[in-house]
Amino acid sequence: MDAILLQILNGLDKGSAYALIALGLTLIFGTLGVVNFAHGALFMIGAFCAVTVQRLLSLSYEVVDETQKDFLGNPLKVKTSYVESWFGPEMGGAIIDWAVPIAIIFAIPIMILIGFVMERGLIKHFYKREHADQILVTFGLAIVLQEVIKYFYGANPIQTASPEALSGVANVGALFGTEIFYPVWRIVYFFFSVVIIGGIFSFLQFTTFGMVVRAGMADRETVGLLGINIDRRFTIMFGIAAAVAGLAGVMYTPINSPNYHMGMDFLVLSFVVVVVGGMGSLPGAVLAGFMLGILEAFASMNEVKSILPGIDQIIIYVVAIIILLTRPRGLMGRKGVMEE
Amino acid sequence: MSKSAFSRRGVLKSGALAGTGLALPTIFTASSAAAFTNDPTGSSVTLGFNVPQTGPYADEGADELRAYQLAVEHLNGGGDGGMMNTFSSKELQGNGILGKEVKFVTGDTQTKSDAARASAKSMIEKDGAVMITGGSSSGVAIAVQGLCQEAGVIFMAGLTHSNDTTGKDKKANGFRHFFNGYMSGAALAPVLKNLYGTDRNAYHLTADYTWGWTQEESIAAATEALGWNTVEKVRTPLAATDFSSYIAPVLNSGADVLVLNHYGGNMVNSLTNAVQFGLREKVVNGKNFEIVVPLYSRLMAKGAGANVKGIHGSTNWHWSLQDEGSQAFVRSFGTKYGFPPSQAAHTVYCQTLLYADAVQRAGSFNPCAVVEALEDYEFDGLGNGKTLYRGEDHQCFKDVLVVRGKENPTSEFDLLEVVEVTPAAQVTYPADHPMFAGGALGSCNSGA
Amino acid sequence: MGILEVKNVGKRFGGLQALGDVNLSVKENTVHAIIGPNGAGKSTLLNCLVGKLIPDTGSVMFDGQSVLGRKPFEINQMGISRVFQTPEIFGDLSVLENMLIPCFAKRDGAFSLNAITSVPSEKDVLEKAEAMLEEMNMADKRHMHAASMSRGDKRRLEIGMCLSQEPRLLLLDEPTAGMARADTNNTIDLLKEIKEQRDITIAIIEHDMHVVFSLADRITVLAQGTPLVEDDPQNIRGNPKVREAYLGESA
Amino acid sequence: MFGLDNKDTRMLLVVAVLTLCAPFILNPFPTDSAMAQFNAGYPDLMQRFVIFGIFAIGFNILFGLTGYLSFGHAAFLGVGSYSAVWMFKLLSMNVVPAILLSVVISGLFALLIGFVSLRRSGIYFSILTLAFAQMSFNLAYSVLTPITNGETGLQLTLDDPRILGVSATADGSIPVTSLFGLEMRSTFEMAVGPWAFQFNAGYYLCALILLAAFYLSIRIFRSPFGMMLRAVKSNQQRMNYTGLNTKPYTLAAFVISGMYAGLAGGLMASMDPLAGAERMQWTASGEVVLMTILGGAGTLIGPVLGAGFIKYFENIFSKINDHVLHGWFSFMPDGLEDFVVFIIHPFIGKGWHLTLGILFMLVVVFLPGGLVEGGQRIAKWVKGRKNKDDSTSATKTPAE
Repeated sequence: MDAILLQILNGLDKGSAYALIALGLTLIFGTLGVVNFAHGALFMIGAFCAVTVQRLLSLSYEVVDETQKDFLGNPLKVKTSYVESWFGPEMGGAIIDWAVPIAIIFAIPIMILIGFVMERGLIKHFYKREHADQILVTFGLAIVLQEVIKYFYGANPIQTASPEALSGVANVGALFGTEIFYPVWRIVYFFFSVVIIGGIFSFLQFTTFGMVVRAGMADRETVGLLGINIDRRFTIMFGIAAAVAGLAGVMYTPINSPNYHMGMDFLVLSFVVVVVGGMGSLPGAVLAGFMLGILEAFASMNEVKSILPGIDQIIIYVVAIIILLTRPRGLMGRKGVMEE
Repeated sequence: MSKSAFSRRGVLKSGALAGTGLALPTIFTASSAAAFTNDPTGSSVTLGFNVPQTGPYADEGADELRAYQLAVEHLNGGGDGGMMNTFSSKELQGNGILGKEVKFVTGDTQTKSDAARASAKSMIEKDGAVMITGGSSSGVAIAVQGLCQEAGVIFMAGLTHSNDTTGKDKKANGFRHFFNGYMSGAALAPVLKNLYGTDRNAYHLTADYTWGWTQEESIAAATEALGWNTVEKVRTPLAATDFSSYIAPVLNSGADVLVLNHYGGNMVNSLTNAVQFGLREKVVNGKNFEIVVPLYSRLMAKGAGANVKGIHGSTNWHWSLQDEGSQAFVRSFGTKYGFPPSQAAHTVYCQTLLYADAVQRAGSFNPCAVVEALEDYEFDGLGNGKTLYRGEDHQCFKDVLVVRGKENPTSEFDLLEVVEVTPAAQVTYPADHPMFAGGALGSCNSGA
Repeated sequence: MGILEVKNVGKRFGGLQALGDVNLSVKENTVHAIIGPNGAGKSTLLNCLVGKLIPDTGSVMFDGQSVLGRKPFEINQMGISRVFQTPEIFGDLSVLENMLIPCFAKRDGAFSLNAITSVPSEKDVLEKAEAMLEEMNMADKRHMHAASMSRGDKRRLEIGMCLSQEPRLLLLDEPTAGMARADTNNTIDLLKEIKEQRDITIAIIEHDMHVVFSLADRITVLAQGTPLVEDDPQNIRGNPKVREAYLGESA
Repeated sequence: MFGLDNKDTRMLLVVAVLTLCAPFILNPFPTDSAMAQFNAGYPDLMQRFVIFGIFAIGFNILFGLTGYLSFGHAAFLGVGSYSAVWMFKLLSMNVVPAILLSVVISGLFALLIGFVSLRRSGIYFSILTLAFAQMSFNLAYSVLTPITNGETGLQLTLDDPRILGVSATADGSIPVTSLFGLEMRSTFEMAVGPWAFQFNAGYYLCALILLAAFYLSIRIFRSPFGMMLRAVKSNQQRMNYTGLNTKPYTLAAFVISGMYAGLAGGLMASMDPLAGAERMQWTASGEVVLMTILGGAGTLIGPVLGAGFIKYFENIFSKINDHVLHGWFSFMPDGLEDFVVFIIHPFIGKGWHLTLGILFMLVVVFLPGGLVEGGQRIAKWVKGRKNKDDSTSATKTPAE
């Protein structure tokens, strides 16, 4: 029983990353009709925002310490970070420790800006082009972004720890009267994603901006005829989608050390999630994200693997095939979106 | 049609010379007179450095490339000579190999068998490379080794840890300096016994491909010989990035040791996840829960950050070794690049030197002569103590290091500390050991 | 006995009764118009005839054979061609190719792996397509990109494509919807010509009374999913029930 | 000629001349010159050009004609490779049975996957094919290792039970692939002055098969069947209401293109008897999509150009390193040399991905029809310069 609860929890936690990426991808599909293969790269850039903030905070000056030797036998240069020297070791240390949450503040404007630049500079010229062209250009962009990051940060994963206070485990099982220990940061990630998803939905549901965008998703021409500048709103939506992907990336860094190809690793999966959810359906994307996360968690259980060896390798794809064959447009897809 | 295999650059060049010597361009057809593939007839010899430059192991590849360039510099008489000065063989003069200047070409394996073979082929066919070396994964090493065997050039493997490289997939033209899964197990077992006792329950998480399987087999066999019980062996998909769903069940399995048969990004993530789930603070069966990473890489350990602290594993070489050879290598590498070399850099540097030395001793670039010179060759001074290149399987037998993640690193390179240097005798196995059975070395191929 | 016999056809969408109990008989070589106000179930009925929808109850017989459960392409191969409200043509292909496709479909059936011969070498099909273009007065446009034609030309092409299959029943779904007066008149003339020159039965769904009364031999009025009345055009014109249900509000 | 009209015949002849003379054309620089780095005329790369050309031609029959974007075509290539290697292991080193088997097996595999995937269209179809291919890859890499040899890839060993042939040659090596005794790896070399040209038996086999494949693709494009496929892309609704069953058309196109992929896979294994699982990964499927779009989807020659373009970058640009750069610019003053090398450095060697990514973007932004459109523009520009008043070429014909 505990094992099952644990895997459900784990599935929700895995699913939150899928859901966040798929949500942004769907916003772009739904509003702009663009197949964005660079969306994974946005997730990756978000993660590297966290890496950068951490590095900036740890920027240090060097003092030569004659008493210690470095690996070549020369006197060791001891590094002290500026933050620590400004705020004192305690406060400074705490600031560095909280680098990831602090990075959120920086990541939001940066990601929105990147989104704007991408949309205005490149994507907008591809609205009327074939999906094949969109795939080629965004894929090219993804490679470029990835290689730029690799050029500056290398190919190896870079550890970016969560704040000390949030890095232990918590007994989630206490709620059910048992003992289930789960990493605090993963729980934080889950709630974070719930908040973001909720925020996006209420934004679309309750603001006039959101209503216009939703109308635009349903029928772009008519809304355009009403004299509403839908293009500008779509640009903003692209920025928001980029920010969602970026924030998902920032918060993901303590879970797994980021590297330059983490975006590509998530890309295929998030496309599967979006399609299983149904093209253009935001609730579908979120639902599919969590569902696939949970199924993946269950498939990796030993009890399941002993019956079906290798099932964890293919579970996502098996589920995708079954759903697409039984429900033609995914879980909650609309008719006619991306079908030709 | 001449019945030749692959291009013979040397012949081409002489042909080209003949052509330019005449007023009118003449057509020269290569004869099958060449003794072996890419016989270097000019004043230089070309080596092919085939390393991952894109993909997850690109940093390791870059470090290998640095070491190769350093080795070439030393062979050609540049720099401070590095380990050439400490190497037990004194044949190399610093004037290239057999008096020919050493040149090199580089390629990208992309950590894919196909791409690695394409790249190696282009070095052989286009650039006239007489030896191919490099790689940072076993699949690639085995694939390229097979190619070199067919092409009639020597392959000096880079970082490859699978038993199969010198086991069931061994080839006469291929040589491995790096250690392997069996050796990791043999070196780790006594240390683990001292640290954690003989009554332990181990849980294996294993990357689901051949390298992972051979390591899992090796480690499980070595620890079971100590009296440990293997609770579960779980295979994880190569593409997995989040191992949480594999880690979570460990808690309730009754295991008190987790063995992570992962490498590279997989290792970083699985270790990070394991620490995240608080495994290290657990007490199971009245004992502290422990994690073991049998194959350590400093470059990758960096990616796991503080999570490696106190975790044991094995490694081929580490820059903090105090022997003369290691120090000489670290000095020349560190001076040139500003940071210490990785084990990948070390092994490929050694391989280059060993190849050059073998050619020098054989007095020929002919692969069969080189094979003969390397087989059962004993040497010292390359940082791993006395080493034997065993003739039966072309595997080096040398000391293996057991290392531990350092608790208080003084710099970003100072992540591991050497706990024990397991002597070569302890990790040596008979050539017909069942874990290495199934293949045949075959006979050397010179491409003639 | 008509060529098309619709008996007791009913169709529900969830709680909505789209078709109640439709009976319809289309006589061979006549033009039969189906009219009715919006939401009367005209399109639903048409979709039931061509295999796009399967009615919940009743039967649809074409020339003595049931069409129910057959796919659209099978029904087409039986001899029913359909013209859409907005012209459905192959926009990316040339006009000639548009005409060739139904000609091949007529000759080779629903599927043929005819991958080795080249189109120009298929003289018989080519001649037939050219002749049909000639008949449609479109021969000069044969190399045009079909999508770049005017709506009237597209309609003409679509009708030509249907005719080239020599169907026994031609179904027209509001063929003049959204057309300018001149284009509408051209279309009426074209249909009249077809009616006179060919052995063909035409069923037409139409909103435009001008079109209906210029063409139809027989009219069925549909209201709220059931046929209100079926009669000759003159009688329909004078029928007070029809006036009340339909003409009163639109004429 | 060959049942083609003049234009197509001309194109076929051009392709024939280009492929048969490739050893000359691809080696324009003398062997010892600094520019020799850009020579691509060595057997392995030439083989890759034509093999991926075949792959892309086949893919284009599906994607270019019907518009169905398969994201799992690499699976057929992989299956073809595995079949061929198994044939070498079990039957004979002759490439003919291996290639035949690879075409048949991948055709059957395509029939199965196509039958299921073609129940959906658009992106749903793409994701279904992607899912099948990724499943194949993941299983080949792990659970199916006994059949595929997993990570390393399936390769020949010294103890293969070869029914028609020997397990190992007299001198203890693995026998090599051959066409009735003509070894695929045998290379005839010719030195003309400072140039060296290599004529490889395997390459010429691949080149002849490419020509046959290209010819067949022209015939398909120009046939009634090809026209039907374009009609499927244009308007499926109209197809259905014209008495045409679209499903067998798309399925036939899918199977044909799957067989092309299998043929490419079989050839790849015949040139180099190893079948790696990465051949089936989604990135490999993506690569053929990129090749086709980059060259010009729906055109005859485009996919071949796209394949050549990408493979050239992969194999030539990745091999340029700083050392080579310094060699090129050594004529410059030191400071300038270092500066130039510094500027170029990110784009070569390990940066070849970056260059490729930038080129993808440039091509798609400025040449919406791919490289073929680029060629057409140049041709038009040249023509325009010849007779400036000739501007009557407005009639839009389908791109070649």
